[in-house]
Amino acid sequence: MDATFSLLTMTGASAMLLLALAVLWRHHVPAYITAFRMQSVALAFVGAVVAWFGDVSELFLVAALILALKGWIVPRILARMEARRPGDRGLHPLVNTEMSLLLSGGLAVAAYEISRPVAEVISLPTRGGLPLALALILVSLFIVVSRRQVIAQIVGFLMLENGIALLALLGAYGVPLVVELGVFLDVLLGVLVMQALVPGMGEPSAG
Amino acid sequence: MDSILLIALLAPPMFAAAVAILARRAPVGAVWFDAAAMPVSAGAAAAIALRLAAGGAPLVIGTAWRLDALSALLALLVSVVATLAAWLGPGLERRGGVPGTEIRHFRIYANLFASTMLMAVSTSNLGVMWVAIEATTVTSALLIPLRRTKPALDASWKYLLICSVGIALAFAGTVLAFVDYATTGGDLELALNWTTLRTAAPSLHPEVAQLAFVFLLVGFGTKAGLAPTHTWLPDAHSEAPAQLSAVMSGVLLAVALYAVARWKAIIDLAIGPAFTDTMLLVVGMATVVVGSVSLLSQTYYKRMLAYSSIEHMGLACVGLALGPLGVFAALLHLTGHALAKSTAFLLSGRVYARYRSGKIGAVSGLLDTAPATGVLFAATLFALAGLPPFSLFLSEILIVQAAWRTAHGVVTALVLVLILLAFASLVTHLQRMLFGKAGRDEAGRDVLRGERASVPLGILALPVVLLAWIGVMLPAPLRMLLTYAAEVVRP
Amino acid sequence: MTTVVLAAAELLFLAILAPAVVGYVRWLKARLQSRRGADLFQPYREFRKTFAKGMVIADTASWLFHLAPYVVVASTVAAAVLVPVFSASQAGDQFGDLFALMALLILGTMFLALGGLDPGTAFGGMGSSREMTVAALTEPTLAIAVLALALTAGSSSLGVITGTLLTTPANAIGPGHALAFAAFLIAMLAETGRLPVDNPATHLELTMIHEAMILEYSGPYLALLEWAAALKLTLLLTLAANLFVPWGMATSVGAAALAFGLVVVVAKIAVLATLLALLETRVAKLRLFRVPELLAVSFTLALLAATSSFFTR
Amino acid sequence: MIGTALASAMAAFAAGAVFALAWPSGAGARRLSLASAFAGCVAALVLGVDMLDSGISWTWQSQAVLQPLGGVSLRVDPLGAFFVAIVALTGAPASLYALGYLRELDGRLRGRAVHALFNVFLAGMCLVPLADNAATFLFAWEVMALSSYLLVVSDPEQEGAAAAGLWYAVMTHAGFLALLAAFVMLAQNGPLEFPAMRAAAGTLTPAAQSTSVLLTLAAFGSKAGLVPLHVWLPRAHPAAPSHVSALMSGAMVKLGVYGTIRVLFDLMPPLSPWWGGAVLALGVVTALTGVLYSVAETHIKRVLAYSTVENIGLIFVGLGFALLMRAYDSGVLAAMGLVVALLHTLNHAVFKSLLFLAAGAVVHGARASSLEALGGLIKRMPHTAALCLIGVLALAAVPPLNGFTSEWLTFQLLLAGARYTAPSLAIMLPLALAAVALVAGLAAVSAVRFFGIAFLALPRTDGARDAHEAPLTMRAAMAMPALACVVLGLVPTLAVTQLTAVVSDLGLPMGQLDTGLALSLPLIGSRLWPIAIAALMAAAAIAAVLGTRAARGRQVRIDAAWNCGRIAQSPRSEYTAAAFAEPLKRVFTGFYRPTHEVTVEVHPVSPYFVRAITLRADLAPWMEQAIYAPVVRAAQRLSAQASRLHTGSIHLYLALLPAALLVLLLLGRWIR
Repeated sequence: MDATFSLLTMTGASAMLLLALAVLWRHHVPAYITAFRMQSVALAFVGAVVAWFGDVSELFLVAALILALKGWIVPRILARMEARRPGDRGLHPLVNTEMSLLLSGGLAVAAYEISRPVAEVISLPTRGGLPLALALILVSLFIVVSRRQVIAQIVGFLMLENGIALLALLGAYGVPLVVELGVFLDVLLGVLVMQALVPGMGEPSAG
Repeated sequence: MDSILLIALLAPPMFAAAVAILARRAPVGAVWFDAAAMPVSAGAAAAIALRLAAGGAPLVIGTAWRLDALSALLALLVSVVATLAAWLGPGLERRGGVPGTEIRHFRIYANLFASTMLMAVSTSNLGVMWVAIEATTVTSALLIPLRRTKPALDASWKYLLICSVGIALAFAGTVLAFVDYATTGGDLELALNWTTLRTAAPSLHPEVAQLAFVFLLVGFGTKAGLAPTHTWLPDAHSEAPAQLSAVMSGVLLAVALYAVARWKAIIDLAIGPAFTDTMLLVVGMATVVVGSVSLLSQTYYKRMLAYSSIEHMGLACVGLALGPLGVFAALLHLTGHALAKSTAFLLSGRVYARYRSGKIGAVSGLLDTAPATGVLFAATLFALAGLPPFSLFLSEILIVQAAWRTAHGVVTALVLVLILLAFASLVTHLQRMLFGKAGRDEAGRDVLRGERASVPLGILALPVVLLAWIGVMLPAPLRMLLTYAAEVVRP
Repeated sequence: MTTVVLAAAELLFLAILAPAVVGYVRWLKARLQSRRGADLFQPYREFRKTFAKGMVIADTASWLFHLAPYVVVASTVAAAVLVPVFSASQAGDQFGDLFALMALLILGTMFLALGGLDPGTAFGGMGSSREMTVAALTEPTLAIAVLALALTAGSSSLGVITGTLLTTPANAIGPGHALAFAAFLIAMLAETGRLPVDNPATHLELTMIHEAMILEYSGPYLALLEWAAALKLTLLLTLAANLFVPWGMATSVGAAALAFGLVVVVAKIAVLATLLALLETRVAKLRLFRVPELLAVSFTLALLAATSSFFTR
Repeated sequence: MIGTALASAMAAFAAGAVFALAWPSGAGARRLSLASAFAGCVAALVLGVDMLDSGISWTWQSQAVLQPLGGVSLRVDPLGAFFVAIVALTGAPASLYALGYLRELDGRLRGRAVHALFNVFLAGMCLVPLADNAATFLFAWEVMALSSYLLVVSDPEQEGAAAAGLWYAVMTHAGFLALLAAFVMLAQNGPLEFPAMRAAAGTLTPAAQSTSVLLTLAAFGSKAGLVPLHVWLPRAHPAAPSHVSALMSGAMVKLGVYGTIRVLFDLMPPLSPWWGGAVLALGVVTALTGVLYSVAETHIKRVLAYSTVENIGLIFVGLGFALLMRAYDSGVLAAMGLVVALLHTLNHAVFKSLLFLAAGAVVHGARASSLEALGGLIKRMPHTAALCLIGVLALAAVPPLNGFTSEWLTFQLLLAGARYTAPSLAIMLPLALAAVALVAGLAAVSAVRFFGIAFLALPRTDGARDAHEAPLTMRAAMAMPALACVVLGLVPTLAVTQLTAVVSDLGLPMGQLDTGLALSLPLIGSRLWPIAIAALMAAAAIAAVLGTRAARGRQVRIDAAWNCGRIAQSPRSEYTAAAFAEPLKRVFTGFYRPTHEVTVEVHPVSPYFVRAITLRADLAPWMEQAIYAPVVRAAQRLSAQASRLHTGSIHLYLALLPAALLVLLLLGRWIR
């Protein structure tokens, strides 16, 4: 029972990490948005698995919320924003693709090293996925820093939120509901405000 | 009784925001309501503070809200400074000239901003505290580009993105701490409550607690403007309207430092103060260095005030790391800084209204054209430079004494040199603005001369007098409140 | 009571002797330059003449011009009181000591300089500027010379110094004493405005320092100033004689001892005056900016004297 | 009695400040605020004198004010009372002087601010010597510094005022921070109370002790004006109004001396002899620098400011000597050194405030502040000239005035020291004696130059030509310190007996002292009887006057001065201040480093017709260029470097976040 549970969570977490690497690999913003959408779906799946196996009932609600909010509403907003900013498409990132991928590999190893003490402490079956969650956090940090397109930065920030949510899910079967709802509210508000600010900014500075 | 006080504290800004949203056609009505509502919350905060200063037990309402001495102090600061900003916000001046929509926008977001800060300091659940602090970023990010200028939008975008990413790291820290707590088998539902975490702290695992604190320090440090994550602060505070930068510089940074102090209280119980003190000392000193060193070459006075905030936050952060006396000094420093910096920014708004330019070089002969504003501005800058009779003089001496008492010789010497550097820069810029002939403003028109005694000036004189009163007398209730708050952080 | 009478007698003696000393120096210089020269008493006749003449006061002068001569005379007389002449009665010690004497001389010089500045002529200004510079540079030399003496004698009072030298002549043997004497003499030349530093006998604006300041004075004021300068020269000569070669001064109040003391001091002053005249015929005036070198020589001599007294202690 | 005197003094100052700001009519505000300042000073004088006579020390504590630092605690002891008396002695004439001096500021806001700040300044200065714990001391110290800074920058027309104010503010604050560090180190882990520091001073480690002594010297040296830290003094004094610069030079600078005595003699155990030698050497260097610049300066108040630096040097010679002797535990000599230093502090406070008030009257009357633009004022301002003459003679340390007595005692001090101590040390004292003698000589030159060029001969500008005599209140204000100069000069024992009480209270007994009119301290071989010398001089002068009056034959003729036969006597032929100092500039070129720029303006037609030759001679302020310019440049470069960090690129800003995270994680790992 626990074996399949940890196997499923592992596959979900690694899928999310791979999707983050996809952002590093591709250059076009629409690709980023689809990568984010699929990552959110994977997160919802992991949520559901934890809810099912860890028999934590309210996690089903959380998984549904993730699916609705991050899987559908936010990507739609991002797509609409992207349509209005054709100029960003061709922008090259600060760090070329090979370097980015190598670096993200390094970050994954660093994440593993950092999370080692945490993993030893946790007795839950899902502790295997913790290094992956931390790796996702560090990689999405790198995405925000290195991407030049504004929307790519937003996607990076959202992936960072997904990484932390994953950490919470794997670490302790999710934070208390009221905090989870608060986080969703903030993410939604954040995206709305970013969406309001972005058109006024014009071309991102070359710096 | 407690819940009434809590409602009186939190409700007014929310009502004011709601009224502002509804009063589409009568923005001035919303302004007057806001001006009337905010003092209620300030009064409530004062009542709570007085009760706790007299040694009363912390206000506990349900499991979500808990106000002890530390949060009462911060709530008092937030509500007083927010009231100041409300009274001196756009829409109240006689000559008008500010478009209706701008007034409404300001009132909506400023009040939301104030209520999120009040929630952050009064909740007992550290997760909700994180949510409230993230909400402060979002609400204030919309206020910075009130005038839709390109640099303002750019500054706001940087502020939003950097702070959001920073705060996300803080959330990662919170989750790590939660995970650490979960492993001890405690009740998950109340997991993130400050009190439960404190009682469970000794059983937390050291490495995980240290890892969590690093994430928390970097995360909330970004919001508190601690180096090296301070880069958003000068742009955001100099582009934002004066009233907003007053509240942001005065109390938002303090609320972020409050969050760090909350977590420090827990982590110290888990692994002893040595680790967190070293971390805070390193980050604090870096911040003081960045703040005071870059003060000298500033050419815009609002950026100068922003860098001065960075320096004072660094000093407060260093204070937190210097044992019980240091924490008391840090909290006194935050109180003094909140009053002095918010008044300085509000006055810089008046200077901008008269000289139409943010450059220090463009403003000359301020004592000549606007004596009252000039004198008050000089007083606040002297307070920020750490001169008596203002309270920052006391707290700086206490920080130096605490540093020496905890055998940090190098820190003492460095702090003294940096305070001197900051003093020299502030006086240089202040003199350039106060003296000399009253030149022309940016558009070449002669600067308006003379100034009648008006209500805003009276309001602005209040915090200066309060600062001097605290600096000299340090009234007993405030002193007891500070002592109890210091005990919360460092028992 | 007798000390007061003695002090008054000594003062009167110096006052009367002063013009004679100047007259003798002038007469001797003339002879050395194979001129006949006026006799010893010529200065007395000059004083009687100038005292009786009318005065021409510059229109730009103020009340200070009138005050200056009196202060110069007063300070020189007060300095003279301090100097033991023919009796080791230590009468002057109760008033002050060598440092007080130096300060009184400086007071006189200051008022002389102010008197020179008052009429506003170029000569007055130049004279007072140079006089003050020289006076300032001689101060340290005099101070160290006094120190050298005071270290061996135990106090800087003149009477005590002469007294200890009289009682223990052994002090005079060491190198310190001679070096201090030489330093004191050089400093005295500068102080009284004698030749290598300043030429007393000329009114050529380039070389006169002391004369430039009293250029505007005439009649009784000029007489007073000339007399004060003479008194200053005499008191410094007596000082040099009695501090360094005190033997022969009357140690008791008997008439014979006093008379003998009188004769001995006159002889000593005559010897010193002869030395002075010989020096003045041999030496030409130094450029003003070379004077500090001369004073540096005397300063080092005095310093060696002072330090040598440490090693003997 | 002392308590009421202190309370009334503080009440008077507070009332003065309130009147200055609140009183409706401008002139009324001026009169009332300055009158209450005067009353405050009188009360402070009563406090000082009463304490010195009765000897009962009086203390007062209150935790209501400055509580976190240990509350306010005052203690009136002989040393503190003496310095309060000095503040009062210079404050009273200054406030009386200001009545006439600031009449034109009546209606203006600036006038009220100046009077209010004047009262606050006096109150601050009166509190500093009475403070008995670090909190009160630092608070009063900073109130004094802030109010004097605001007074320095209060006159916008003064062109150098803002720059002078900046130098002053930054150096004073640097001194304050050094003082804070010194107090914190002295308190070690105990409370910031002087009695506790006094008790714990013995347990200081040698390193801590020498650092705290160094910090104390830096703090009080910058306030007093010891050489490397004196640069603010010649800038601040000319910028401040004259009655303020009189107070600054007369009293505020002395509180630097007070601080040094309080910490080094009262709080600390005897230090190693090395410190005494260092302070003595510093005093000598300061005296020489001060006097050399005061001879060469042309601005009337800067001459006096540099002469303050000189006199502070002489005071620190006395202090250094006392420290040296205390280290060799020859108590009587140390006590004598302290008495001489305190006596010179008193003398300098009196004659320097007189000179600054006179300088103010000259600037006020002749509307010119450079010596080159004055001249002939003695005819237009006879009373001011006479009073200034007294001050100038006291400055030059000549009998029968008070400057001479402390000068004479300093000579005796060094003489006695050379005789009674080990030969190795005794080599230094003759050199010090020679330097002090040179300083005395040069002070005489500076005095003659200051008085001669400003007051005598012909007026050089129209302002000097129709200068008007100072109003009566200003002359009365100047008469008070002038009288004090004469009285202290004639009867110095009046002050010396009080000072021995002060010194014995500091634990350096001097044995009993004959209280005759003559000055003869123990271990000094010789005696000085100033009143007798004055009597002798008076007798001689009267005899001379009678002699000339009897002998004068024909009448006195007033005619043109002899000027090589030229007819019209013009001021251009007079000696100027720069010319007067020219010989000394030649002699001390190494120190002055004069710069001469000669520009020849040639007629456009041909280079051989010269239209004008201008020479600009100036003194290179090499000390500031060597020490201060590099520091300022370094700060500016550092600051420019730091603000370059703000490239504005969001990527750099964002990259700092993970960088901070990794650095702190590594630091965390390293700590474990």
